Amino acid sequence: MTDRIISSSAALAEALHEEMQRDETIFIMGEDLVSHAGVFGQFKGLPEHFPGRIIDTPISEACIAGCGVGAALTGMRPIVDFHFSDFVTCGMDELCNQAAKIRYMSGGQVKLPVVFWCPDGAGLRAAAQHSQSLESWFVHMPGLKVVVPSEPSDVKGLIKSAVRDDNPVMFFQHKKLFAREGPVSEDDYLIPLGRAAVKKEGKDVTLLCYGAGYYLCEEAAEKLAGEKIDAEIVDLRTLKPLDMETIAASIAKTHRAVIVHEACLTGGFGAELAARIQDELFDELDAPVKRVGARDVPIPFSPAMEDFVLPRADDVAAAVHAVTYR
Amino acid sequence: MTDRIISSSAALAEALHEEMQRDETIFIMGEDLVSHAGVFGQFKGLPEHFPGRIIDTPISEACIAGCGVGAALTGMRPIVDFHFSDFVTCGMDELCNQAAKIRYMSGGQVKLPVVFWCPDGAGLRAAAQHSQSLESWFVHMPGLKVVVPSEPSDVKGLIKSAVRDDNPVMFFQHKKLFAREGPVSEDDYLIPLGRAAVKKEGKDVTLLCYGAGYYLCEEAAEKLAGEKIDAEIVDLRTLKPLDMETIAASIAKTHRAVIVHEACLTGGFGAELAARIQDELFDELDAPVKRVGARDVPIPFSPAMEDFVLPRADDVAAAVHAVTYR
Amino acid sequence: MAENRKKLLELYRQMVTVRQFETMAGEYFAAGKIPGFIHLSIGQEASSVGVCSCLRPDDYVITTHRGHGHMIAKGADLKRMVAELFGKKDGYCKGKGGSMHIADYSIGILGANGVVAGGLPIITGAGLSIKMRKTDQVAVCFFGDGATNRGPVHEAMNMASIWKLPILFVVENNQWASTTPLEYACSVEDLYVRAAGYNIPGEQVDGNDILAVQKAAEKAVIRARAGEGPTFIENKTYRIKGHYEGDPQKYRTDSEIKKWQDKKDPINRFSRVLFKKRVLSKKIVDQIWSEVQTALNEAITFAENSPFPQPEDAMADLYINS
Amino acid sequence: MAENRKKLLELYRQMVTVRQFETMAGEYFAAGKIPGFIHLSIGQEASSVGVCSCLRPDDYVITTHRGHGHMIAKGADLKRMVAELFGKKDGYCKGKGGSMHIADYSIGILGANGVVAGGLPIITGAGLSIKMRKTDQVAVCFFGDGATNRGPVHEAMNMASIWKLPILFVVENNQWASTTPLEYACSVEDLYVRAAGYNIPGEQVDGNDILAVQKAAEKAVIRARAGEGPTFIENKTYRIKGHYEGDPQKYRTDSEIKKWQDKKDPINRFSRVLFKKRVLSKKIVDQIWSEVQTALNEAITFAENSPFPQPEDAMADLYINS
Ligand SMILES: Cc1ncc(C[n+]2csc(CCOP(=O)(O)OP(=O)(O)O)c2C)c(N)n1
Ligand SMILES: Cc1ncc(C[n+]2csc(CCOP(=O)(O)OP(=O)(O)O)c2C)c(N)n1
Ligand SMILES: [Mg+2]
Ligand SMILES: [Mg+2]
Repeated sequence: MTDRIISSSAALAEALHEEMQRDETIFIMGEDLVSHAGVFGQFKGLPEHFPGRIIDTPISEACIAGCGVGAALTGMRPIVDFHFSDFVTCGMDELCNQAAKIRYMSGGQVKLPVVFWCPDGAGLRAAAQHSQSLESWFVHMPGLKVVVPSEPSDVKGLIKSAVRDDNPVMFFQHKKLFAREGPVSEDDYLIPLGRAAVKKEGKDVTLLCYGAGYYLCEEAAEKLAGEKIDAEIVDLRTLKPLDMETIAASIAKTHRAVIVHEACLTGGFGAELAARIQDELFDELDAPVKRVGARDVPIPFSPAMEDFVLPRADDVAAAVHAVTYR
Repeated sequence: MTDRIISSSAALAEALHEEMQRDETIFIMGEDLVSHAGVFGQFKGLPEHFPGRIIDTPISEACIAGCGVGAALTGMRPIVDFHFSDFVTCGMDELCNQAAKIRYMSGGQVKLPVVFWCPDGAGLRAAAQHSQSLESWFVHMPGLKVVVPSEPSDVKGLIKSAVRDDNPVMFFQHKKLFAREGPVSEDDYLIPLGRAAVKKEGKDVTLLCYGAGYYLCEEAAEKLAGEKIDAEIVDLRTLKPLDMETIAASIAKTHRAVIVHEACLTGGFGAELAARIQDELFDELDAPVKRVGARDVPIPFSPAMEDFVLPRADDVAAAVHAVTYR
Repeated sequence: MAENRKKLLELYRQMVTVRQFETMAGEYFAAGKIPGFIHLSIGQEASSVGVCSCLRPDDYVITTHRGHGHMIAKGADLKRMVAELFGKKDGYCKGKGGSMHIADYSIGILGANGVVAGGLPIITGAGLSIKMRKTDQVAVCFFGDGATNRGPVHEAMNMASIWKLPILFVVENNQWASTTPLEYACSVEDLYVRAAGYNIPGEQVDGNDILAVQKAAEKAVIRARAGEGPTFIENKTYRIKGHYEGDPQKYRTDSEIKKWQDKKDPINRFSRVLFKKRVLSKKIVDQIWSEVQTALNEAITFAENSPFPQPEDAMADLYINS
Repeated sequence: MAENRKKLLELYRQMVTVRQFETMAGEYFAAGKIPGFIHLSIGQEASSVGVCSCLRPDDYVITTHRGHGHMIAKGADLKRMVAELFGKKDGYCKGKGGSMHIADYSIGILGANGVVAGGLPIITGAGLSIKMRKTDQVAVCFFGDGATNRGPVHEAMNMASIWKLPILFVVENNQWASTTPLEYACSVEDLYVRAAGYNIPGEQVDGNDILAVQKAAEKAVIRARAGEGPTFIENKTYRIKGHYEGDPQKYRTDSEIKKWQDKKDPINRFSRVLFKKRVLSKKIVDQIWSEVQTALNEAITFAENSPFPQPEDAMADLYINS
């Protein structure tokens, strides 16, 4: 079938519509979902089509997350909306001590098909408590899968796989990308968790990214092309499981890698990735793996400061220069 | 003055005794502290000496952590006992959205002298919810300092610095190390946060470690000495701020590094450290930086499985072989 | 009448089973056969058995770190329980969970929990799931007096109430949370009064009187199955053993413990009732205790004979392929 | 009498200041001068001003995402407030916080909070600190009806009660939490009933009647200073504007909003009282509104003239050297 140009929000709503139609055990719960179809309008159409299956909750993040666990253990496939990813802090026990561990602690008796859907990221002048990107915490928590799509087509294919997965999945979408459009197939397609996409082929350097980082790489790659630097862009899409194969293949070709994410640099996912690459692909590398991420401060409110803290395409280009200089 | 051979628990209690004597705004709060001097007996003598300044609380981790924040903002220097580090999950908002950010969000109006004291680590057959090492989460949270001592003398010098620090400090001590003894000076000494210690000089490989990882390195270094591999041991002691200078000096000498921690490998602090080393010291390295950590599963209950999951001195030696082979 | 007699005897047998299981666990722990730490429910048998006696196999139960009694009362297999405590391969969790994480999902036990109050948000999800699936199951969450001061309890009670979920919140108020007495940590003396803050019926029950517990639970179960919403039951009881095996218990006196033994002991109390009703006799008592002991011995033999897991088994059971 | 008159006029002036500040903020937000999002407290002025009128400068206040009114009522500088909303260097937080994190620690404002109910554990710590330092300060935490369903509220109320901390828990029950009505999300109609579950005196107050609010707060402050412990005050009021500026408000009708305007408006109500008492006259009203407007204009000019922070200023103020 044909592709349409639609937003990430529309892609999300479409995918969930299809999945909820297919499987009546799927439902969505969270704060302020019904009246505005989610706080970002991300569930447009769903409240009308699936009355009783989009559930408003009190402001009780710990219990909301725990409800996801309890419902998943008893035959449902809940999607838990965390409102803002910053508030995972209010449900960390339910996410990390319960959801992540219950199957393992039980010796594999049960499955936990639950998606924790978390809108994250900065750039909205929303300040320190509404702007974080916390995916790396969950990469450090065995038992969880971690998905961070960038383009609308990824959103559709990945949320479907996440919803069908029998394990707890953390699903992060950047708030500033909801309105961003791209081609999305009308097909009922899945993108398997754990498969990266080479979104632009190139031979000089590998840009490894996910979520909002992808668009920075796209922009940087265009600039670099003007300087005759041919960047390959690998959109990881899933951080756990991680597609090391695709990463390795790219670096075997380019011998240089730059990792880009919006989360603050220290302890971000780039750390894990850089550590693995320099270990597993040591002999392939002609330069150190560089990381681009937000500066290590909370996100400040005032625009010029916020912009200064966040990574830009120029930072990506500068990192590329640093690794291609050698 | 002279050194005595005392346990980490005794070193902690002694240091806190001295500090509480010196500064009457210091107090300790948490669950089950008074009657048994802490759940591991780690505050021995303090309840008797400082009545009213060791405070038992209800089981309310979020509020206990928040109390630390509120008391620190209003003239006190609280030490918050988290009972088991696994339960930081129940106070993550107070730690990461409040304690870490308040000074910054206020434009530097206030200081937050609070220590969050967290006993962590595995090996006690305590299973998945009482055995974690979660320090890397906090390294990824600007605004917090992170301290993880190993030997009793470090415990004493570091807890004193942590208590005197005007910033929120996460202080992790391994449960299995409380009883472990070592020489501790009677002096009133401080170990500054952010200074690593070269605990054994060596020329062939740098072992970077902290907390329980230190003892694995000590054991491994002894074995390696038998094979004529001369390992240098750098005990980081503080993960944030990080003493890159000492690390760099050591690697400039050995050209090889192995990082050792008990936290599970993926997304652990070793990731950040390896990423930085391969970037900042690329030309110094003759081999990839290797990481040793727990396997990426929750901690299982049954002894043979738990032992299998945790890193051992042999794993350290194997990693050293891998980097010295080249 | 014969039917009723049978039921009463079954209650008695269950309580004895819990008591003997816990006694055995304490002994094997002391002997070094059980790794880690264990929390025993001796003295609290009327609560676990009384509540679970009102449940169907397809009802859900979430328990705590002190969960052996709830497991047994819900119908768990003693063999696999002992094997789990021993860390053996044939244990319920293949040795991955131990006492604190024991679970049997096939009989509706949605797990023990090492996190105090960790079960309350999960039971709320189970209740919601029942409501969405339109069955008449009920979901029971046991928790301690200490747990009542944690935030998730508040969130769960509110949510269960607004949605009228079929849940029994059962506090086992044994008056101590580790070293901390209820009267210090809790702003109210009687926990059931908090239920009013959620528009949930709350009741305090003599938690050492199994028939009183059963009566309260029965009423709550009927209410839940009828779609009328949750109930809060406070079973007032007492923990006879230390918080964990090996607890030095500096926080309380022997005489306090004594007060709750003998006459107040839930098994003794129930047997007095049954003797009076002529349901029990010395002979039947001996028979039951010895049958239970036999079953327990079999379970121990089973567990002893079960192999330890292989070290590498640690890597299994994390993710399910889907 | 003259003293009292002065006090009443001061209350009126404060309410007008909050109202005009919020109105101004709404306009400047719409004009693109205020980045991010802002939550206005129009219609709730009796609560902020009434409570804070009972406080001393050294008392503590923690507010919420809807905190401008509390700041002003506690005595904050309008200039630095506007500058902060504009993201300017001379703002209270040097532009790092914005509306949602505005704070003035020098007057005891321990911060606004972007996390719903985030202030409650912190105020508990402030209360504990007061008790340990043996002063007679009090600590006030404002929070919304929506916030009452979060766990930390429960933990804080219990802890404040067992230690008899000098705290006022002030719920501003404006009947909506973003798009969600109280009657849906909350298991009780009247929030003050929950106080009984913590052995804390609880009172529901007509939150649009400033004198009623003041009276309740006064009583609570006296109790707190006397070391008798916390009080829970529910100010029943209504949020006139959207949850945030720009809120499409599909969740409620205009007619519902109308019901709370005009006659029920807290400023109108208070002015009717003051007119009756002959404390206010048309002339004084005009004078106050224009004086406030002048002060506000000055604040705006100050803020407009203040420079934006340098981008690199983002790197300052995280850690303090010690
Ligand atoms: C969140 C959390 N905090 C603290 C602990 C440590 N802990 C384990 S049991 C316990 C006491 C629990 O008391 P109660 O709820 O009354 O249950 P009881 O042990 O009396 O059955 C504590 C503090 C924990 N496991 N989880
Ligand atoms: C922990 C948390 N959950 C959700 C939100 C998003 N949020 C911001 S304000 C709000 C509604 C708050 O309602 P209420 O407490 O009644 O205060 P009001 O806005 O009415 O003043 C919500 C859900 C948040 N900021 N923090
Ligand atoms: Mg108890
Ligand atoms: Mg409200």
